[in-house]
Amino acid sequence: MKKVLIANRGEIALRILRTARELGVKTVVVHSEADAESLPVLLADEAICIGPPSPAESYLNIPNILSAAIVSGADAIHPGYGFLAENAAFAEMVADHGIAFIGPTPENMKLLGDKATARKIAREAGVPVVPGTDELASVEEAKEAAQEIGYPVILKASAGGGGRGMRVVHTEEELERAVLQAQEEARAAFGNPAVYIEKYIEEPKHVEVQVIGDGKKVLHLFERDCSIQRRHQKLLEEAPSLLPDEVRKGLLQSAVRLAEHVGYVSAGTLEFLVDREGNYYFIEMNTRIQVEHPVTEMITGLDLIRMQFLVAGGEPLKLRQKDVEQRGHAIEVRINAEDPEKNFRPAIGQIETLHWPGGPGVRVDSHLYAGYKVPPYYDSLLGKLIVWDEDRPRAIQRMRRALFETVLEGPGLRTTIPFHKKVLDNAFFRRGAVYTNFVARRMGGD
Amino acid sequence: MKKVLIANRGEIALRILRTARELGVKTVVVHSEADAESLPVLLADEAICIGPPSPAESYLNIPNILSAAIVSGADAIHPGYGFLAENAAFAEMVADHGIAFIGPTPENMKLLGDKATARKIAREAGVPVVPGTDELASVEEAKEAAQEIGYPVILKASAGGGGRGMRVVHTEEELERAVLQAQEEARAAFGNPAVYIEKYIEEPKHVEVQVIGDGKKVLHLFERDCSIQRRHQKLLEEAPSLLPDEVRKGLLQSAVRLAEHVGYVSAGTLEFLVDREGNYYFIEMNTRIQVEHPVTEMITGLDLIRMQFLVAGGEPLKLRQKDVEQRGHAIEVRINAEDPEKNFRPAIGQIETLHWPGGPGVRVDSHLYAGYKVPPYYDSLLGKLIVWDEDRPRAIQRMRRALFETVLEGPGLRTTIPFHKKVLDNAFFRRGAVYTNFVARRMGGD
Amino acid sequence: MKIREIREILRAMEATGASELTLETPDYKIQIKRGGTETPVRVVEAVANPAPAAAPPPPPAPAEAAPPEPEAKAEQAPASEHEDDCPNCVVVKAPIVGTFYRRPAPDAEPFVKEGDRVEKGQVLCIIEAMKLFNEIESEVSGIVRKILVEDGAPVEYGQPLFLIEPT
Amino acid sequence: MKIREIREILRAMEATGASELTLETPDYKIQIKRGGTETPVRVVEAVANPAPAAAPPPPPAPAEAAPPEPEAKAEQAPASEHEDDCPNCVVVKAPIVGTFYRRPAPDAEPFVKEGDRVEKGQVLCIIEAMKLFNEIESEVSGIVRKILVEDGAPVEYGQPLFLIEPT
Repeated sequence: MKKVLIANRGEIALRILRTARELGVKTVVVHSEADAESLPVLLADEAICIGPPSPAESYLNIPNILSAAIVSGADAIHPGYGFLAENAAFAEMVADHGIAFIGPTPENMKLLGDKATARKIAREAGVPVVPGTDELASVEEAKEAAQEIGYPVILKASAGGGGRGMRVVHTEEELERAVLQAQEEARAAFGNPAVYIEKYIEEPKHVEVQVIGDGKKVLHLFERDCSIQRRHQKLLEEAPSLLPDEVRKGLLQSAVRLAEHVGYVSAGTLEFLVDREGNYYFIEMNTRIQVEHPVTEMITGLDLIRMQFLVAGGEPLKLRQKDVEQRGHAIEVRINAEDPEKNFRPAIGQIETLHWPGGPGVRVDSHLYAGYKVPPYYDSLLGKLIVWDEDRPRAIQRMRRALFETVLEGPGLRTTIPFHKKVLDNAFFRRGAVYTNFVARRMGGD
Repeated sequence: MKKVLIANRGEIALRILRTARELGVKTVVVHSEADAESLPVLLADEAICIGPPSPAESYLNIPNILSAAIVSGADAIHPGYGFLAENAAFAEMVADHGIAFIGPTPENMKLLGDKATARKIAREAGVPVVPGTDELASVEEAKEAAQEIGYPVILKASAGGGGRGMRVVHTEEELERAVLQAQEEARAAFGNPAVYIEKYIEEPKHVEVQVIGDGKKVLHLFERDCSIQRRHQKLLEEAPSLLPDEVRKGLLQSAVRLAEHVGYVSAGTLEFLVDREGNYYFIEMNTRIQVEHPVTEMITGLDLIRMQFLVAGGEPLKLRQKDVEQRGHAIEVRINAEDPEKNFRPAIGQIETLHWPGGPGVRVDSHLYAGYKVPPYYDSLLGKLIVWDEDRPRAIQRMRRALFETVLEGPGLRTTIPFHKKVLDNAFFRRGAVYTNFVARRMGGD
Repeated sequence: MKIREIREILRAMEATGASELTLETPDYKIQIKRGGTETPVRVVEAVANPAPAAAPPPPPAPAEAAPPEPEAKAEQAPASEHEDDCPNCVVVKAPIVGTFYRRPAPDAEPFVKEGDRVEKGQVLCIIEAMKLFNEIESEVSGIVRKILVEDGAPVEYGQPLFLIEPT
Repeated sequence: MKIREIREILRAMEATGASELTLETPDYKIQIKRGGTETPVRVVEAVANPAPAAAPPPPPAPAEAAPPEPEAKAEQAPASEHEDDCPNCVVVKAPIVGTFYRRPAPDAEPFVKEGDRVEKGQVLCIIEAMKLFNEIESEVSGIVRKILVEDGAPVEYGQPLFLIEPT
């Protein structure tokens, strides 16, 4: 591998560029017109404009991205996360052009990209999924299913999403009315009355397992707790989780089993919900590198992007599972250009004053520079601040210290830093009482 | 410990402040008039001006520093490095005022602060020192000594320093004339003709062992190679060294033995010269935290300043030697405001553009901020860039990448960054062929 | 900036009879006018980013070892740069990424040469992208004043290819 | 930006005959025009950075949770600040760090009060440092116009203690 095309932007483009440089691989950064002055573009060996600001015409523009790879002579493409990262058709086209795709195989993506198929595969691999039904034909069927699953259950619209049409049911008495109402809501909202039932998991932790495979074997790199979310958007992640040892062990083994079942290649993440009793349920797999991968890097000392490069270059994983060691505790906060005081609405602008923290155990992954204008066309992630220390209480103290040092100012700019400071000061958070509705419950959010 | 007075400036003041904040200890930063706008002052809970810019009237002004501690109610003082860090009288006065001195005991300093006494103690502890004599009474005595030590030997002026009056002698035939000439030079240079003989160590490595003690036990935290020096000024440090395992083991044990011999308290460093055959000789001990302590922190995961705080607070070291593990390889470069093209002459100014590197394995310890005016009264250290990776070749690649990202510009400002880039590109350095005259020999320096 | 410094500047201006001064540093911008009754208002723009002169368009191969100097880079303005050569010209830009070809076949004549007259809709060049040959047509009728890209060179999205002076 | 500083700029402009001044820093923008019938003064505090421009002399207890806003801090100018209150006064500053005492003993009269006349060499106060009581003498003869520090308060090096108007 001599030259990699980075088909992404922002901090992840910079992250990939850094590893490529360390590996001695030349970099081609493709970018929209809005990102011509971005840090990855400025640091790249080559930069190629692939379209106007709109993502559909630039970062999702497959013909222009492939052409850029061809004219620049790139022999590999790293898609980062988002955009084309989980697009099996793109991965296939890249391979058809004799270019290495730094990520899973198109087959991996097809098998795991669809939630329903992924659930099926999980069952095949003997990995627990949230118990549930297909579309319900009748109220009777619903009653039988709920009986089997056990109350409380949640009704969800088949065509739904974003919480609409959902309805938690605690007893059989409530069920009939709830089904009828849910169907009505689903019809109104999505034009399709079909609903299904799932077990309702109260106060679940969102725990995900990082894996890496080379097509022959799969290693887990321990897990991350990403329960601090707002409207399903992760805000703060940490590793390891606070799960009891035996639960952790089962979770990690399940993840490896599932990934091995499909001959998984490259880095991937298996997401689970864990209930208060320590039961875990597979939800879905992300077939890409993730925003929060640095916390895993901090506790394992491994460079996940480097491993992706090596696997894509055809090198089998030299590491054995027992060589993968975890040490200490890591926390990442996402610094978004959003105003936590105003319901997290985007608040972007030019970066006038920028001062990142330093010192022991502090890592900054950000594409910002003083004077950079944050373009309004893409996500609001300004950067990630990651800390490591010997244990969780110390890591929390270190993160508080690091945030105290951080200055990120500009006209109109607001960030999630004040929100993170509050989370870190929260007594429930500090003693590890986190679950996916923590923000809504404890932070007065929604 | 509730409140610490930081009796230093620049990056080490900031380093101490960071750990204090993480420990929940309030900070009082004392400063000269020239440092009123420095980052540690701006970040401190309290700041007290203790004098005009001149170090003798501010950072060495014991009465004002002690008064500042008293009026602010500080219950501990951290001296950093340099200034008063190794001043036993100061440490004694601090203790006399009922304030904890975060560093070794005055007795430790007295025993180890003087090179001759330290050599004596080393011999008592069975730690090898560079073989040598006291002042020579005659040429005959010189001949006998040289015979015993073994050629080559080096003649040094008792009153000397800085290389003047030194003379390497390879055979007995040359000795008589050399002694007479050396005496003549010593008389001319220092007004004192006395000379002594030491074994001449060719191409030695400068390897130092980091230790920490609590008065009862001493742990080593492995060693650092600091051979990349220019005129005895360290420029680049790394850990671990490339010494063969058996040599390392002996070195580490010797260091612990010596430190235990004096009941050493707090962090300290024992410096050794190691010759090409792997013989090591104790030179001196630095009874303080050192500039290059971060490389040790990176490979051990320990926070040395935190350990200093805990020991000074009376906590015995909980760690056992076998718990101290090393992992990977770390390199630190010192970014000084010096022009490597112009014989490293100081080239300070205002920091106009500042952009530090980030990403995996990169740590920045610097008190700079954009707009900061580097005062001309103190040392030229602008900051330290430290990287960690799984092994030395990868750490070198990572440091090259990190330096590539770094922007540090301002009118009149020059830094040692171009020099470090050259060292990292040097084939001898890359294969580990480093020794104290590496810069002179391989970098066209002096 | 300190009051003392402002006072000094004012004094120096008085002493030397200077009538106007503008000073811009990363930290501040100051503008002073002395004397006269006329006081033209000049509003100063945002100070954080005193963007200097325009840099040439970066792609496709900026210097490898160049450190990031974000603040030193101004907006890319490839179009206006080329417009300078021919203020009345229309700039034909690459609508896709690919390889620029001036001829329909290696041994054929170029579609157009500098000085040629072209009609609206006439093919100016081909951009090959993923084995597809995309003909790029002129949007105007006029004279080809300048061809900005070498035959066979890679072009990025929006890269100026031709300057055509409409007639 | 403080009113006092604006006043100083205005005075300096008047003294040097400057007609217009614009100053922009990350914290504020000020635009001043002189002459004619109107002299509009416009100070715009930057929204992003509501921190006051000039910080009071820091010790002994600045806000704990304040983030570093290096650019937002102006030079400390305690001397000139106090000079404003009495432009002709001599500022007596603390030559050492310690505790400021106005009396030789807790039940004694103060060495000096505001309005008192003092002679050169007369003791103005005591600064206790490490159990030593250091008498601070006046360098001039004159009237004590202002005592700037509370009895028993800690003082840092260079901190203004008294304003004395020489007579």
